[in-house]
Order: sequence, then C-alpha cells, then structure tokens
Amino acid sequence: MSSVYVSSEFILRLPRFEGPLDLLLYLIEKNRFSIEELELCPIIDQYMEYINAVRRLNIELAAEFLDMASYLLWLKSSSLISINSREDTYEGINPATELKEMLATYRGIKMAALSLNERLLLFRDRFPKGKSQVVEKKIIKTDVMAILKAIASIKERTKRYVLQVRKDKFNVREVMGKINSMLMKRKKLTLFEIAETKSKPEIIAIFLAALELSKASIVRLLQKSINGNIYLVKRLETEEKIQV
Amino acid sequence: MNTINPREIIEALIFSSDGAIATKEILKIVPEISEMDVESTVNELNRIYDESGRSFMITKASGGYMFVSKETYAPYIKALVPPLKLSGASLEVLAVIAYKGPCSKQDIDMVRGVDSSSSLKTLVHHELVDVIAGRPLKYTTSKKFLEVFGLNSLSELPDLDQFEEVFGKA
Amino acid sequence: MNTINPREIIEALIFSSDGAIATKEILKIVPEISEMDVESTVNELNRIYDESGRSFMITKASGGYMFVSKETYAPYIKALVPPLKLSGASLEVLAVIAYKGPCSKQDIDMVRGVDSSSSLKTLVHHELVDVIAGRPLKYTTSKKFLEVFGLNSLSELPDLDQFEEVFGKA
Repeated sequence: MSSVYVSSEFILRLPRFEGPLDLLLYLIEKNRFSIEELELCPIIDQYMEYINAVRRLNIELAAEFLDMASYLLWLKSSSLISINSREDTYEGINPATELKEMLATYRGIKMAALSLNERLLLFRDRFPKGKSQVVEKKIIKTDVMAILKAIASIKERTKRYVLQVRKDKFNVREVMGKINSMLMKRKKLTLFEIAETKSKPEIIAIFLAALELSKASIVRLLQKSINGNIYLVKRLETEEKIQV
Repeated sequence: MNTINPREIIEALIFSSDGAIATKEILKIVPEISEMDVESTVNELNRIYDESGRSFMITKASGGYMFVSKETYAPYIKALVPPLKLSGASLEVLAVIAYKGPCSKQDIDMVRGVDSSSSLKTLVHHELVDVIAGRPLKYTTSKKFLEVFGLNSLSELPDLDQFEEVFGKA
Repeated sequence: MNTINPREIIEALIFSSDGAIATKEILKIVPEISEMDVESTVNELNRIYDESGRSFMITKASGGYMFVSKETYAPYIKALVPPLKLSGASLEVLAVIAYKGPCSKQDIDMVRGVDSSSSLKTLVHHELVDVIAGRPLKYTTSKKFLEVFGLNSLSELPDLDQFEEVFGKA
C-alpha cells in the first residue's frame, strides 16, 4: 500500500477534516501505522494526493493544510537523505519529533471532544427550566458618602477640578473686595479677568459687584462696542474712600 | 414511564419555555388536543401540584401559561436574588447628575473623561435617573435616587467646599 | 398548606434559580439544614416527581442543583427551544479550553493546528466560554459549560492521559 488513488468521489466520501493534524491522524490510522511512523512515505504521499485532489475540485482549503504539505515534503526529503547517508539529521534530533508531539496532543483533545459530545447534553437530551420569574434586583441602600467618593474618584482620574462649587459661594460683597484688591495692582481690568471659574454664577456675581462699585463711584465701567469686553477702570480720586 | 401522556408533554413545554408559552404554540406541538383540553390539563396539573404540596404552580399570563412559585416562598426566593450594588462608574455618573443636572450625556462624559452610555442606561433602567425630552436629552436625578441615598432633597447634598476638607489633597 | 416545609423551600429555590443554584447558596437561605440534608431532600423530591409522573427532575450540576426536563420529552421541547448543536471544531476548541484553559486563542490554534476564530465566537455566543480580559485575551469554560455537560467541576472530566492510553495504541 505505497499509494492510493484519490478520486473526486473518494474525497467527497471522506469525513470533513478539522485541520491538517486531523487529516494526518486519519491517514496514520487508516494505514494502521502509529504516530511514530509519521515519516513513512505512504502517509506523506497520501496527504499530498488529498491536497491536490481537493485543489483540483476547487474546494476551499485552509492555508494550514498547505503549510503542512510543504513541511511534510521537507520532512520526506530530509528523511530520505538521512536514510541514504545513514546519519541522523540535526545531530540525532528527529526533525519530526515536534510534529509527532503535536499529533499526540491533538489526538488526546480530539478524543476528549468526542467524549464531551457523548455526555448527556443539555439542550439536546434535556432542557433546563425556562426563565419565567423575573425578580427585579433591589438596589442596595447607600448614602451621600458614596456620591462624595465617586466625585473623589473622578478627580483622581481626570486630575481636574471637575465639579464647580455651588452658586451660594459667590457673595457679591466678597467679590467687591476681591476686585478692589486687584485694582490696587492694576488700573484696568476686564470682567472676565476677574472670574476664576468662568461659571455663570461667578460672572453674575462679578457683574453685580461691578455695578455696585460703579454706583459707589469707585470704578467706571467702559465698553467699546456692544459685544465687546467690559472694562473696570479705577477712579483715582476716590482711592482713599475705598480703603476705609 | 413508557407511554407519553399529552398532559406531561404540555407540562414539559410550559416548563422549558422562556416566559409564557401561548396556547396556540402548545397546540402546534401537540396537535391531537384542543384549546379547551389545554386549559383543563393545566387545571389538572395544578391540582396534582397542590395535592403533593409542590411549591410551584402554572399560571395564566399574557395569553399563555407559565410556571411561578407560590407566594409563600417569595421571601426565600427574594433572598436568592442579591441586591444590586451600584458600580463605581454608575456612582460617578449619579454624582455628576446630582451636582450638575439636568445635564446631557455629553456634559457627563466631559466631566468624567470617559463614555457613560452603559452606566446611564443602568441608571435609567433602575429609575435612579429621569430623562428630560429634548435635543440633547437631559438627565436629572429621580425621587428614587433620593430614597436610595437617604436624602429629602438635592439641597441636602453637601457643599463641595466642605467635601474638600475630607477628600482634598492634604 | 400552612406550615412551610424546608423540602419545599429547597424545591422553590432550585425552581426559581436561573441555571444551577450552588448548594452553599441554599444553605445560606435555609441555615437549619446540612449539606447532606440538601442531597437527601433532592433525592426525595425526585422520587415524588417520578411517582407522580412529572416530566422534569432535579439534577446535579456546577456544584449545585438545577431543574431539567426528562429525556423522553426532548423531541417535543426541541420544537420550542432551539437545541444546541456543536460542530466537531467547536467541540475540539471546548476540549482544549476545558483541559488547558485558561488559554489564549493562539494556544488553541497551536493545539488544533488550525485557526479557531469562528468556533471560538460560537462558543462565546452560546456562553459556554468566558473571556478573561487582558493581552492576549484568555478563554475559560463557563458555569453554563458545566451545566450543559452535567459536570460539577472540571475535575470530573476524564484524564487526558486516559485517551492517550486507549487510543494511542491503535
């Protein structure tokens, strides 16, 4: 049994092979060889015949089958050389050792897969009880601390001051004081320069403070165009008045 | 048990169906019986369960039949379902909505620096967050949120300045 | 039925659990009984079901118990619930994961000598396999895997060596 004729009909009657290892195992067992005899020509030749026949039939073949084919060809040529020269290639290491190990492992897995399939299978022999009662999960009661910790974790991650302090922080009197101390250093400020957070409540507080300061004749409010910056300009003659 | 009784086939079908099984679904699989038969079979099964003291029964629900456990056992079954603990991400989204809300998903994502889609869905599903219609949708904390967090109103949330004392960098 | 029997509480718990309920979960809710009691109670319940000709029974799986239909009724239920059919390739991938897992796709491909993408996808879709986040992703069998194959734990699977011995000398 040095070779078998592989006809199209034969191919179609063959079991579907999961991969090149599967096909090799099939050929080894069909020829009543053992994995140890992998290098024997009948196995390699039959593998090639199979591949060629499948390709002639234009059946799609995974690339792994072709990779294995070239490996087997190399194996065949190197074992022929080693037989002829009576010398083991690679200093005594059998080049097929790795493949033999892979075949042995694969055979174990293939048998394990078959034995899994033989077990009583749910959704085949038995069916589980369907889902009928939907018990809505209740949410664990918690407290504000959980919210605060969540904010801390956002800050920790984003390294930003993520949530602005709340509106009541902006006291118009305090903002007036702040503007005043800024005007000690500079004569002219825009409203926006004063704002630290640029939040709406702060802008409103600054605007109100500016109006108050203007009313008290401490600053003059100037705007060059309708949508332009609003400037606060210190009135020099009233400087002492504020400091009191 | 050698012969297969239509009664037990019906039982098996109700048993393995996800949710209620419609009568016509049963009739399709067991064509030799009538609609009336299904109803009387279910009654018969329920009588068998009652007599042998079973903890479950078949009930008619939304045009079909389904198994439910008897009410007596509800407290035990409820103990089986672990209460839901809000995830860190969900708590973060809640925190943002509580302090900044009503706000859009984009606002929330911006503050958190990550996408909040799935947390938002969870929170809406559990009714901790209400959705305000519009473009874009806006989110606000719900009454249930107050209950879960033991608050009377949002104004009871601590001022974030105070909170700096506890969590700010030393 | 005025008094509540632990036997029926156990029945109700197994009945309303989605998938197998772990024995220790039962013991948490019914603390007055022992693990041995749970087993004998389940046997007793199964005897009651048998005697009254019920179409279902309780089976051991995944370190606990679950209700399943009896095999006789499978042909009828199949008309209702899509049966699970695993291809040879999917079974092989499952075997690799069960015996060698947690393992990466590359590990699986290596053992099988061929790409396993589509089988892996099927298995994840059927929830027979869980994905462990990381680089590379790793795969491990799920609780549902144990339920489907009627195993309490992976250690109940036969040794791989056993297959080598039986089939190695073909």
